[in-house]
Amino acid sequence: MLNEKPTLKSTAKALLYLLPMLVITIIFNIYPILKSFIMSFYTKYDFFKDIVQQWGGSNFTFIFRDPDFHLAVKNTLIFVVGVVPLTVIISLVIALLLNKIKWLSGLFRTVYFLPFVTSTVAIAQVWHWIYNSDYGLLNYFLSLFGINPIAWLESPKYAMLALIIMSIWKSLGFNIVLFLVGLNNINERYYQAAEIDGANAWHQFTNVTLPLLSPITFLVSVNGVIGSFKVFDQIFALFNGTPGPSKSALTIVYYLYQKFYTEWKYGIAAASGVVLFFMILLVTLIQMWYSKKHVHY
Amino acid sequence: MEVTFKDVSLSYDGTREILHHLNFTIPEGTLVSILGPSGCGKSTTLMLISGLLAPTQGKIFFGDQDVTKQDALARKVGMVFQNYALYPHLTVLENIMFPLKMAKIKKEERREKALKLAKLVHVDDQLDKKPGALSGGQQQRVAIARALAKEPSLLLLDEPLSNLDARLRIEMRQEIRRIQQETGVTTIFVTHDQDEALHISDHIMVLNLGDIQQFSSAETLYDNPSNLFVAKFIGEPVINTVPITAFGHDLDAAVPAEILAKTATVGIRPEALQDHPIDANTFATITTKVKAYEKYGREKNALVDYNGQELLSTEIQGRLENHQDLTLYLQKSGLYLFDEAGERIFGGEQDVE
Amino acid sequence: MEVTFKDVSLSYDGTREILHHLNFTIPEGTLVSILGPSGCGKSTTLMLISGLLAPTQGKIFFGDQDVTKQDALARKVGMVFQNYALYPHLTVLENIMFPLKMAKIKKEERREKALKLAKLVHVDDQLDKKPGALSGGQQQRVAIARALAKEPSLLLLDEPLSNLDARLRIEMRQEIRRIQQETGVTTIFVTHDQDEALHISDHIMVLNLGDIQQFSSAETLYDNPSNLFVAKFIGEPVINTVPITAFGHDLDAAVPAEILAKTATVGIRPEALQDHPIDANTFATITTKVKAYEKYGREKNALVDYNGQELLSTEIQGRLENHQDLTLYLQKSGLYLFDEAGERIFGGEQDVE
Amino acid sequence: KDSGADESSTKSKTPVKITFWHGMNGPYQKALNEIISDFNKSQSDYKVVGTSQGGYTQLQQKIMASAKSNTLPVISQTTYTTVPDYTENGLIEPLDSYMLKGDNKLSDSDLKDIYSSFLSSSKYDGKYYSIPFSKSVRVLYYNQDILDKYNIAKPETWDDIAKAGETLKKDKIYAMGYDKSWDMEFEGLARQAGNPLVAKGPKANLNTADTLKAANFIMDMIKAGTAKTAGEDMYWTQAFTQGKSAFYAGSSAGVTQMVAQAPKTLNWGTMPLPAYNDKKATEIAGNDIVMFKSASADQKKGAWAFMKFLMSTEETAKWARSTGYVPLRESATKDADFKKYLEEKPYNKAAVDSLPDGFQSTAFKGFSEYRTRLLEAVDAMLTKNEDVKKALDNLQDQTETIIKDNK
Amino acid sequence: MKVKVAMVLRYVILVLGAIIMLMPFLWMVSTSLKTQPETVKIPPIWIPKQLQWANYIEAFKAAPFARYFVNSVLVTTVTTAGQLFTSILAAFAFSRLNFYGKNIIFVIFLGTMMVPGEMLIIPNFVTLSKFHMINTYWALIVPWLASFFTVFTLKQNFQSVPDQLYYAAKIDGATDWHFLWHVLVPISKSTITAVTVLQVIGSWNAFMWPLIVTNTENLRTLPVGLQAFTTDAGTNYALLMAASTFVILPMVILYIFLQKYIIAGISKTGLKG
Ligand SMILES: Nc1ncnc2c1ncn2[C@@H]1O[C@H](COP(=O)(O)OP(=O)(O)OP(=O)(O)O)[C@@H](O)[C@H]1O
Ligand SMILES: Nc1ncnc2c1ncn2[C@@H]1O[C@H](COP(=O)(O)OP(=O)(O)OP(=O)(O)O)[C@@H](O)[C@H]1O
Ligand SMILES: [Mg+2]
Ligand SMILES: [Mg+2]
Repeated sequence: MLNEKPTLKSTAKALLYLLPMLVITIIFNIYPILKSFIMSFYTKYDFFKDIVQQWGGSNFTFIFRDPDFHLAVKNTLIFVVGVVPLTVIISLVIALLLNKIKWLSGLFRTVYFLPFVTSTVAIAQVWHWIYNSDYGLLNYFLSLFGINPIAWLESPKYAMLALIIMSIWKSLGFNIVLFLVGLNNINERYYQAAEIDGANAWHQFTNVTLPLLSPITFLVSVNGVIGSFKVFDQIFALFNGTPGPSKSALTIVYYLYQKFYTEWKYGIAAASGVVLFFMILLVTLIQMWYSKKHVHY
Repeated sequence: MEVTFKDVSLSYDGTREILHHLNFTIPEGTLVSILGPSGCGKSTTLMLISGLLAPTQGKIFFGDQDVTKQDALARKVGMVFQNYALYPHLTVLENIMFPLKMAKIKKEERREKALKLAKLVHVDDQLDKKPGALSGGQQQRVAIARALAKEPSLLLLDEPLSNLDARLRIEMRQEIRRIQQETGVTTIFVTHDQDEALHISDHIMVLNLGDIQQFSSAETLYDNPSNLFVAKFIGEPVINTVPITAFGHDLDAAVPAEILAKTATVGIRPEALQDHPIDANTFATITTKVKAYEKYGREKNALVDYNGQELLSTEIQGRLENHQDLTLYLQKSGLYLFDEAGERIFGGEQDVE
Repeated sequence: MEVTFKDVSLSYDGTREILHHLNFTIPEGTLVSILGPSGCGKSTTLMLISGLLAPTQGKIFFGDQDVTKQDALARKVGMVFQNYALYPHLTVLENIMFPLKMAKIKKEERREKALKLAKLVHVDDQLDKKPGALSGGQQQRVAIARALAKEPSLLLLDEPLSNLDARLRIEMRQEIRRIQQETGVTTIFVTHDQDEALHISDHIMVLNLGDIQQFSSAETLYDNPSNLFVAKFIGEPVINTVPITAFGHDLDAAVPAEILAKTATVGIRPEALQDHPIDANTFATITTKVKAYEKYGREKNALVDYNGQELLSTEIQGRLENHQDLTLYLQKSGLYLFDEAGERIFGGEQDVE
Repeated sequence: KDSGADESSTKSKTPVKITFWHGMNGPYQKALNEIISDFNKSQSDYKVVGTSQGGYTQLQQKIMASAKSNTLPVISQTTYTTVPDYTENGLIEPLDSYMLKGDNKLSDSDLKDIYSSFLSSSKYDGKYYSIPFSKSVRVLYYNQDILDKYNIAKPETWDDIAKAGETLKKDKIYAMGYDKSWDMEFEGLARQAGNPLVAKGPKANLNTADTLKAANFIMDMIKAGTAKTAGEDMYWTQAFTQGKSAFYAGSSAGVTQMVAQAPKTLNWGTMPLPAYNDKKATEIAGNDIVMFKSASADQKKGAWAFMKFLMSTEETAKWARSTGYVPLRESATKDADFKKYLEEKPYNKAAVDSLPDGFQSTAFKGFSEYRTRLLEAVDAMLTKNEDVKKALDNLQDQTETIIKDNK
Repeated sequence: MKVKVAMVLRYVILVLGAIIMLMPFLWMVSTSLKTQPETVKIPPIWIPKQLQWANYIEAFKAAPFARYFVNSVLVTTVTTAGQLFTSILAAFAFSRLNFYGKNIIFVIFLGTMMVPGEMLIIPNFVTLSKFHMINTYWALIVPWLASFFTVFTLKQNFQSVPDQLYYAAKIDGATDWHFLWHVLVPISKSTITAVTVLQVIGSWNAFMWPLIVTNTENLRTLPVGLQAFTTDAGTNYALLMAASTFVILPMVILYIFLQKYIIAGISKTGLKG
């Protein structure tokens, strides 16, 4: 019912709907997450035999003192702030343009989606070439404006920027698809009404498209924030398995990865995972709170 | 703003034509109703005028200006949509203010004006609600307020009162009429309610199946329907239609023989069947048998049998018994003859426009 | 199915109550109209009956069974929504077939039944269209067909004819009435059109501001309005209302003094103002001055001034000139006295149910 | 379960299954499969099943996961530097009882024949834990065209290279090219100066005078513009094929790639790395094979038989021939087929010639972490222009901490 | 006139963007047709002197790609279908049902997105091995049968379907289950197609996981095959790109085929009020 309050019965029913998802998620996400939360308090520990000799918070004190972790947090934040807003804006703009054209629109949509399909190896290759300091495409363009060649991948100053540019580019196709779907779901009659009400294209965009697209924008930005906080693959690919020159692209997940898989410091890795989790959670909750006011369903 | 259609046709899908070669002029400053059965193309015609639809063929003029190629934005008309099309994310007040905002009117003024309109349509107690939390009629009224807000030079209303109760409906239609007359804005009003059309408009355009059946004043439409469709469509209760064959020789005296020869159908308005002779006006006399007698409110209707045809009279003075014989007097005004194609060939004033 | 409301209240947001302590019983097998001004809670009442809304307070019974806690699915009612709510992804035919599909009726049978219904509501030429490509009235008709398809034991119709033209409207309402009578399905019909209500229903429930004003037969409603609101709401043209103060001593002879003392408002139906005395029925005589005389169709109305009050009479026989004096004879039936609170204290038959 | 651990109880009729995980792909995998099938055909008691697990990264993760879930294979390829961590966690089996004792042990001549640097790096804490497998060394690539043009002789010492740098500098040609990091060459130089970066013990020597000197030698050239690292390109190969440097210190495994990429017109060759401090040294890179404790006795026995088979003269020569990795024992280099192969592919000769001077870094617990820090230090010097001493001081501290933490 | 200028501008921007977007793909195809030396030529060449079609044959032979292809199709299909199923159900519960703890459960699910996948590999491997699923198709499929991103996307979409339809369906005798499958899902066709495409691609390109949870060649999927070209000695880019091209080609075709559904959507109007 429209004004129904939750009851035990409705809850039982909802749980049935959630069940398949719940089972898988509990086994393959929540359980391991809880495990690693617990693991972050193991200070002496046989990882393979699951024998805990000592508990404590020293993993956390370690990372809070570790300058590398500080750097990782800082880099991660820079990355998130650099990537998310631009991704949302650019993919929205492209989706709008794609939505407005008729001729060749199918072709364009496919083209814009290609990077998302193309293999990561190929992408890393191309970006290496684009960023190459001697003969890279980017420096070539910049040279047209009289800018001296930049060692994008070798200079600690520019490495993060290079990473951000590539990441935005890579996630565009995905977000464009989501925005296209969102645009498609907006009823034509609102545009008709707005046109009658004297709204020009821009006003239609700000007064109809944006508010009615807000659920998708919310989705894209929450997903973008979470994804960006977890950035790892791109770094691994772009900097050939290093965290960038002078660790300039060392992010939290990279830090975690290093601690876990190369240094065998499970507790510390888990602790950094926990910190990351709470950072993302905080930001996401802020987004959700904001969305309560600004997302129209 | 004078609106002219020159040979306008429209098809949504390129195969089935919905409107066929419409030609008409709506004089500046008048209120014109479009009347017609469901699905005849009324909303479509409004969409063409507003510029939201482009004609498949033909030209549309606002005054002297050919606006066929202009879009809705450029045409600057006001419109109430049949489905309201309120912005779901804006409150009632914001919905009404929206056209004003687009016109870059100052916030203060906007609010003031919107509040006045909200009061006019009686939604001033719902200002902060979203459309989803309004009743059907309330939504419709908000839509009217929104259309009025921008003070357009051409106002299009697509069944704007269909969800309102009789009182409010009359009040609103008077309000619309008043505003229209005060401001002189050319108004086109789609309605399915002939009574409403009769009361509100300067002229009525009757549409059927994408063709204009008649475009004239309310009175002419009623008194001089140009064809059988209009005669049947206008008037409540509906006109009695009887095949000429049923009449035997009852009309021979009154109608010229050559006309009678072409006649296929006779239309008699229920009020043209009197139960007592009204001297000069009586045209013919027929003998019938009462089949039913009903009284609703202040209406008294008799359903009678005339040579196997059912006729309805609303002009019964006394109480009647079923099966009693009844002589009815056909009045001249209210009797029409139509030929095979449905065109009127007799009756009404002869000088129909 | 008999429907009973016991002390039902509803509030959407928990603060503003929309319906207040409704108590009524809709007898099995009848057709009841709910009539009331826009926003009074008609749709809300239907939603409560259907089970789409749960009452904030009170109980709802279907027959003897308390269904308050049952949801819409369990209650198995049929409903036409005010906004149609057609499935946008299904064609007209599929929309009509949907309830049948849910009832697991075989494909062949489904189709057959749906086709029959489509014909009934005249959308059989639109079967393969999606709702988006239908006119407003066509959508409404599809919604009616869909609601009829499942042959429910309780049928709820929320302004199902509001977008149809007069002809189709009458046809459809007769069709609904016929089906209702043939099948005996209890039907609740929301309409804003009193005429429609008067013609179609066994009983009419008049709602205002979430309260039942009167629940009785059409005739009683008209002849014996229980309060000023009903008197004003029912009847077209609207009843003349005059403060008692305007009458001077004109009523002293006819009305007992103790009633006159409590009277605040006098209601006189336009047809109760005759321009010639009709012997026994005449109640009082007043002298007025003609302000306007109009003729629309077969209506002839006079607007007269009586001690500074405007009165409308529809019972004028001859032609009138403006400003001429006119003596009007008040008929007993059609004159009501209301007290300060709007309750009727005199007039009508005294044995109002 | 597919892991070997469970299948110990198979009847004697069916051969014991020995699962073998590795990180070999493409042609390498093909070569390995041939050897495996040779082994399987050579006897009927055991059946080795080799599976590639993608790259080394995935292999590492997979071993970690299987160790955790008790589904380890019988043997696996791994870098010898992980051996301390594996032993610490009790995952791998010491090989002494098979290698040095029992009916299938390595003979003394075998032990002598296998290059000592391989054997010593297989030893940890006094026990053998792995056998060498896919090994490569650092060699010096030279561009004959440039040498001819500038009249430069093949370098005897690192100083010769530095000198060549002065000559080439004016034409913007580097004397030396390194891969992204020069840590391998650095370690080599440090050893030649008599000072392993981390000595057995383990003991960190990262900021001793000798180490500093070695680091400064490389960095000075880089700062002077006579040497360069590959940076974003990872390997200097590409730059070398374009004549950007006269020399390139790279992996012998890179020869295949160099052959594929170098234009036909380019005259180039390989030679062992030159001497420094009158000594020669070249760091050996590559992977070993370890045996997991979880396997059954039969499997372990079979696994050892296979390991021994891999190290046999014939097989190691074959392996080296078909992959470009270096052979594991000296006798293999005298194998006729192998000699023929070197004649056909002279570029591979330098690697073999370098083998006697090969060394491997000292493995210790926390080695991976140390290596990460080492690479970071090199990176800091290169990209942040960090002072050599400061970087190495810092590295010394970090390494000491690592050693301490892992005690 | 203004309209025309705007249109031209749109195309100009789109074409510029398209060039950038298209680059990796063109690079991939172009590299796949080069000789080895050409792949590392500096400055890079776009059009090889002689198109090395043989690269494709050679690449195809480098690994059992036919087998991999079958596995990829199988795993991707089952994973995507299963994931859609669980997600549609969950999204429905979140968007239309009232139940205790709705917000909390939602945030917890959302929380599962916040944990980096790198942390989950080992625990999940252990879990699967307890279920004896390692080295079976199950291992490739089961952990991916739930995706909160899909749930989230669908929920956002389901929520914007007007309540009126939900009520109408109930009146028409549709249970929640029927409403979901007969109304909500068809109406959300475009969104579902979109998430399907995104998931299919994600699943198709998965590399690390299939490698880690399978031990035998005949369970592996296409991206694993790409490993064959990366060795200690370096990478054979020409073959790698040739292989990459035929690995992604099915996805491109699928996308082209499905994109008309993504965009086609439903009839634009249809619900009044
Ligand atoms: N979802 C809702 N949330 C809050 N208030 C609502 C909601 N729906 C309706 N209302 C309010 O409840 C009152 C009654 O609404 P209802 O829809 O029942 O009116 P109605 O009698 O059907 O009117 P109409 O003839 O205009 O359709 C109105 O004031 C309306 O604003
Ligand atoms: N978008 C569309 N695509 C195809 N056909 C359409 C579309 N909109 C309307 N039609 C068809 O065009 C005809 C005229 O529709 P229109 O909406 O103009 O009717 P109307 O006169 O406004 O009717 P109503 O009084 O029922 O609203 C109808 O038969 C309808 O089915
Ligand atoms: Mg219409
Ligand atoms: Mg309503």
